Amino acid sequence: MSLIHIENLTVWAGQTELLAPMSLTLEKGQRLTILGQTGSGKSLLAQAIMGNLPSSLRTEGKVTLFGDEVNAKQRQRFWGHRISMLPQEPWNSLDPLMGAQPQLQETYQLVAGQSAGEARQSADYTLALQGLSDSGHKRVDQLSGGMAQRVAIACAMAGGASVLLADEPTKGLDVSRRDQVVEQLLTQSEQGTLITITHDVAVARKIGGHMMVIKAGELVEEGDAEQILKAPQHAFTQALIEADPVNWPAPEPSTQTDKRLLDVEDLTIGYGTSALTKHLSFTLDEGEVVGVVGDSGCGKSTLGDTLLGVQQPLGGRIKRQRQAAVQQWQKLYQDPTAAVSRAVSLRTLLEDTIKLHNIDRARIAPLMQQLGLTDALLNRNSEGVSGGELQRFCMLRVLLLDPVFLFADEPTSRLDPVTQRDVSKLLVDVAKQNGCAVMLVSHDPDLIAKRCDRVINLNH
Amino acid sequence: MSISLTTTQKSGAALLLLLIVYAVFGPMLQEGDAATQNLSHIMTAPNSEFWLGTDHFGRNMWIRLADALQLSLMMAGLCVLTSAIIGVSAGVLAATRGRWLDRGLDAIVTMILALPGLVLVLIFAAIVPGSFWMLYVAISLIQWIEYFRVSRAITQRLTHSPEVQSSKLMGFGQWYIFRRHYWPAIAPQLFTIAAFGAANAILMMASLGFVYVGIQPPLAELGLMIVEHFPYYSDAPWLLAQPLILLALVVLACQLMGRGRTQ
Amino acid sequence: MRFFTSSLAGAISALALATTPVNAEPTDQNTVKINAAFEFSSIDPSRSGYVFTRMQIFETLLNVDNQGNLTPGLASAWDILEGGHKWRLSLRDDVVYHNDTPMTADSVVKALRIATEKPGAWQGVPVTSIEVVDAQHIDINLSQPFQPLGAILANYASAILAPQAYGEDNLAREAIGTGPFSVYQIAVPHRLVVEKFDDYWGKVAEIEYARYLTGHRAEARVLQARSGQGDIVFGLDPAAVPTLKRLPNLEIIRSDLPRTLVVKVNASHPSMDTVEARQALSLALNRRGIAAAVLRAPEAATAQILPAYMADWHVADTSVEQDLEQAKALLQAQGWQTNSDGWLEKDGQRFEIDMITYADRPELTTVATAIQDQWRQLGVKLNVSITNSSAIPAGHADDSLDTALMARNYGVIADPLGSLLKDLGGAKGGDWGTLNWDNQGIKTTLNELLSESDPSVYRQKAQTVAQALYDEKPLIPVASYVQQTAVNKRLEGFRFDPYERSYFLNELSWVK
Amino acid sequence: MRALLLKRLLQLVAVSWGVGTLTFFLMRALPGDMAYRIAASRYGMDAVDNRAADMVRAELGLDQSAWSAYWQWFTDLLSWNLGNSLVSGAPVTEQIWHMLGHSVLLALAGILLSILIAVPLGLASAFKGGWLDRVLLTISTALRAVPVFVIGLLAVIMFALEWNLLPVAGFGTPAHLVLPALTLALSLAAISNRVVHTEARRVFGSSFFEFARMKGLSPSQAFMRHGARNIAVPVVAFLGIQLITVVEGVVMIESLFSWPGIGHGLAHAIFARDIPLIQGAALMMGVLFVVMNTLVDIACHYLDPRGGQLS
Repeated sequence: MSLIHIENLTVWAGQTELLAPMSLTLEKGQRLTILGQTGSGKSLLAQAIMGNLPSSLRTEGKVTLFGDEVNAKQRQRFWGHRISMLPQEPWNSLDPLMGAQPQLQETYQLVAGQSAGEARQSADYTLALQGLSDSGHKRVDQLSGGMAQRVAIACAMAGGASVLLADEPTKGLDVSRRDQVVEQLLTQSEQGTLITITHDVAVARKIGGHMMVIKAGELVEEGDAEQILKAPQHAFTQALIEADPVNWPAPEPSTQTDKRLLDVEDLTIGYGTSALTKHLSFTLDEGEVVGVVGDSGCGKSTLGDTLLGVQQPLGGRIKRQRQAAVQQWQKLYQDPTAAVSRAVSLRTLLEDTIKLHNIDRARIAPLMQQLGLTDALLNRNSEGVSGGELQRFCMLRVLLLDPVFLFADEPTSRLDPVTQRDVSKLLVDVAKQNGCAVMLVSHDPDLIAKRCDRVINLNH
Repeated sequence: MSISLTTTQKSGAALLLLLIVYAVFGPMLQEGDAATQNLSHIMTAPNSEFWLGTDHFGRNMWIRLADALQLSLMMAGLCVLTSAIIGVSAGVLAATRGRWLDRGLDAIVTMILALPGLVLVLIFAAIVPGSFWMLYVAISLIQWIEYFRVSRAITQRLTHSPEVQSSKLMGFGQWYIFRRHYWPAIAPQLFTIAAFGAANAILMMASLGFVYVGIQPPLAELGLMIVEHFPYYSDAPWLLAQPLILLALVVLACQLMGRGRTQ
Repeated sequence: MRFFTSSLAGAISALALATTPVNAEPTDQNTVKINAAFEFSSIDPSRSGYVFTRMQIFETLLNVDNQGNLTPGLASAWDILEGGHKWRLSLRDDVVYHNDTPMTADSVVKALRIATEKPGAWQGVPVTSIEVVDAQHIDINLSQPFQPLGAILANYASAILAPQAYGEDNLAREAIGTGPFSVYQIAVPHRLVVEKFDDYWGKVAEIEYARYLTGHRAEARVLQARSGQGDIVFGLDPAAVPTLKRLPNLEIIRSDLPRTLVVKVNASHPSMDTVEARQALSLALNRRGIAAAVLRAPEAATAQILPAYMADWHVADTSVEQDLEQAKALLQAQGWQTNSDGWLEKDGQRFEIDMITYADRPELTTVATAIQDQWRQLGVKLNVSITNSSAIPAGHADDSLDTALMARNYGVIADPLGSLLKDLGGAKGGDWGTLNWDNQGIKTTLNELLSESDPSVYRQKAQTVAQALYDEKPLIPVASYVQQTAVNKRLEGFRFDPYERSYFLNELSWVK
Repeated sequence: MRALLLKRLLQLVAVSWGVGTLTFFLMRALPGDMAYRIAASRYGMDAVDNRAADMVRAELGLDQSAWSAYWQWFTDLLSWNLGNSLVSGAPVTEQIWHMLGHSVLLALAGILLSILIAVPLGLASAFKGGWLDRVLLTISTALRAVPVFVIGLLAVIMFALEWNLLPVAGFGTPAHLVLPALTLALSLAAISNRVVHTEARRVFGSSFFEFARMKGLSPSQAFMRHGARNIAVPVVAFLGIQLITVVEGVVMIESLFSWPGIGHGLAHAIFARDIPLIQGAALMMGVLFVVMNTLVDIACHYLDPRGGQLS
């Protein structure tokens, strides 16, 4: 008897087909990885299997769980103790007002049917197993993303479900945390079956098993994960795999000028009285590309603000060795939509900049071409363009100001892998051409390795 | 900047427009004025001569209601305009011009909030009894706070936001930042506050009529009319119903306009 | 079985005993609920004493009957001696205060002496001393004869309280009076519950309790009458009377009061300083319309200050009719021209005047609104300002007042002479009377009346005054004030006092 | 916690002084001779005259300058003495306690009733949606579109006149409390049931609520364990704000129902120019404002400790 068997499952919104027919069968101990970009319909598939699609959507096809054909309503009875789903963002999926331990305990008690005492013991044991003994009383806002995800996995499994669906279980996690979560999922899946939905090739590679690649609601490739990742057949799969930073070509070394731009000595950064990072010393030459890595919350963004003079350092010295105008020290933001006014068109914003600094208009067209921006794009506002286009527009504005220093704070983390690769490359290339030093922040060490001359690690 | 309206907001706007048309052009459709009495024709039911009947002084209700509506709308418009200008300027300044200004304004706001609004209006109304302008000053004095708090909160949030930081790094000045960042963020909220503020101004004026400190005779005012007509509610129910329904409609129109996507 | 019945009977009688109200608690059944507009800010008789005399807690030495004649009260008789310089009062010997102490001559003198010190009725009375003669008699000595003293002794400000009632500052601290009801509970300024006083010297009350509740809003009082939550509701809004009359459980009692709706005029105002101008304003009034449409009592229209039943002060041949044409003609003769906006104008000045009135009496606002429109027909712009009643004496004092609409009670003191003296006799007139009306003859006549004892001469002089008031219009009467009272039919024996001194609660009984 | 209380105590002092001062000067700015107004309230509306006003003026020392009167008030305030009413002569504190008792009773009854109305209706409409939601939205919108006194009038017409169930106005028995409290409750619930509705919708649609269901809790378990408290946090904060602004509605309701509370008393005191009473009442309201705010903050903190330490 297969644990889960699906035949020609489709999802419709009115007359529009959102998800083309999908079929799959999983036995105990098997794993399935669904790979696809954001918005490709892979979460719809998970929700359709669970039976918790919004009422505005309609499904067709057959779902058989544990040998019984069950409709969406009937599947609700299986939630928790037969089939469970790990939602996308664990920090939104745990009760914001309740500690981790009670949320786990109640699952043992109310779903698995243990007595209060047993449930408490089970919860404590599980938390200890996950190395969270000291964090049981903490609320989700006091847990790190990785810890929250581990608590969520424990909750999802506490009811005894043998089928676990994990929807983007590593989204927004640092690489080290990501690997921990993947390990835990693999351990859990041994008793039953695991369906993982991800956009991250690295995660897919680690989990393996059977693999389905989905693009815009259509299945483009299916087979053994290892095989597909080694020899993708479909162009889309190939592009996805190539976009993984691991597979990027090695960087060309930048032309060193040996002209010092910045000296940083014994710098302490932070807010008020709490220091995030202490005793930081480094130098930066003109035109150099330096990567900045470190766990979340270690002060990567604060370093940027301090170097740019937006925030005062708590101690130490920053010496700008080159005299440059204020606007030549610039920054690129993680979320370009938050960094650009959406009130007016991009052209107006560009005109504002041109007028303020008397920029030669002749420079604009070539630069736009280089950045792959069309003139028509400028007629829209920031909400009317894609994240990649907007980040390139930000680069256009910044580059027009002849920057000598650019602090790029995870400029590509919100972009899909293909765009991430292109934009980060463009950024480094254009900066190098213009002799602008770049400090590139990322939580992905592979990306840093492929784009930067050297790395500053704030963890040490 | 274009504001796209929801269906609810559109129906509110349509209703408000209809009411404005009645307030402005209604009186032209009938002979006479709002003050002329006819003590021998009191409380006549609506008929072809008096479309909405006459009140307890024999005055033409069609014209009186239009006049009262005009007064309410004027009060609402003036209060919204004044309190929005003062509130937004003060809010943005408080958030951007240093701690002391912020604290000072905060103290004033706490003080005004600590006094129930209606009490403040009562005191002001007592300074110059029956004055439209005093009511206007008093209501605006209470209403600017809402604009102040919202614009201050938005501005405070934005001063440290990437978009403002980015504009500052590019060398743009305060006025530019207001124009491109603060104002576009405040404006949509403003619309909601203004719509509800207008409704509240109208309700407050009507409430003052109820405790006899509002507008004085023979000016028509909805709240006062409700109170005056109440004794006749079983003899001439339409007389009480007319200002009541009109008041409810105009407040409803404002509230519908203010209802955004979330509710 | 026998045991059973007897024990049952015992239980029933025990139950009956327990529920029999032996001066138990005020309940809906044993309490007369009274609603009126007046707050009482204090227990002191000089301040809100009228509430306490009306609720029959306090009493006065003399009373007034419906015709305005003095009758015995706590004093069984009074004699005017020494050509009016001495009033000797004989006190009843069977009066007991609510604290069970007897009313003595000393205690009465103390109460009167305290009363004379306070503002109100006693101001301007030429008292030299108040003395005890013997256990049953007291003397009030005057520096000159003062006819209205009897009326003043009947005023609430002269109420007799037990000596223990007063605090050190001579303000009453406790309401210990002599009336048929004593205080059960006081919640200043809204609520007063009284219980019957069994040792009352006169007619002991039948009802056990009565409750007085201030209802500020006329609408609320009407509603209380309608719903049976007020047994006796005073000061009904005339607008609501037709509706109330249709209700089966209510009786609406209409009473004439010596209270008149009057427009007080500043006779030195440049637009109103001639008799003709004031006559024109009077002629422009549609008194019958106001009486019928606003007051709901068509016969209340009047052009005289005092009612017909005060015959001495009422002249026979007067008209209440509106005559807009004649009014316009009178003003034209004064040089007033109608301008393009329809307003009267003279020397570039518009005929524009202010009118003060107050909201406490519901009729005043509506009558003012009606007058506003009627004078507008004449071309006179009237700005009505609804404010506090005190704006009238204040405006009188600093001459800032143009006109005021008020409801003046000429029976506060039973003989209108006292009121008229106050209203007409001052240097500028009176706070609630004329303002800057230059008629020295009238003042002299009024002062002569103080010591006039011949009824026919009194009448002749009174007529002169009434005629002058009618002719020269220093006060423009609009309508006499009609008191409408709603009385629930579960009560009988209700009687209205036109002088508003007492609610006669001790004469009420429950309809069986 | 200590820091919060200390801060609020400072605020309390500042608000007391500020509100008292503000009302004092506003009252002084009122036109007309105070003495007449006070005399009118003391001796009755028709009995006020020049002599009465003169005596009032002399007795109360109204001729002294505004500054010395203000100084008098201020030094008295330092010894917790709010002075005596100009009208009745009774101590202001006594009168305020009397009025406050009635107002608090009315406000609490109204708020409790509004919670009893708003919470079940808001939850039901969020859970069920459809016609129930539309009907409630319509009623709420209609109630919000009329001033509170109109709700009161309609309630009176229905309950007191047509059905003769409840007293029209007055105070003293529990029956008298019903209509004013109901009026207040309806005006409050018209808004708060929508807040409950919105917040419940937010929680029901949230990831954590969905996850609670996914991990196996039944709808009612999920609601009790994870719905109720999360809905309560913003609702309590909102009710706190409502509680503070309730005085507004109370002025109207007290006037309509002859309820001897602080709103009604204050309105009367303004007409009568009873400055010590106005100052005292306004001051008390300011104090209440700060105290209420503090209580609401503390309540919210215990419901939702995420904000960290109270400060």
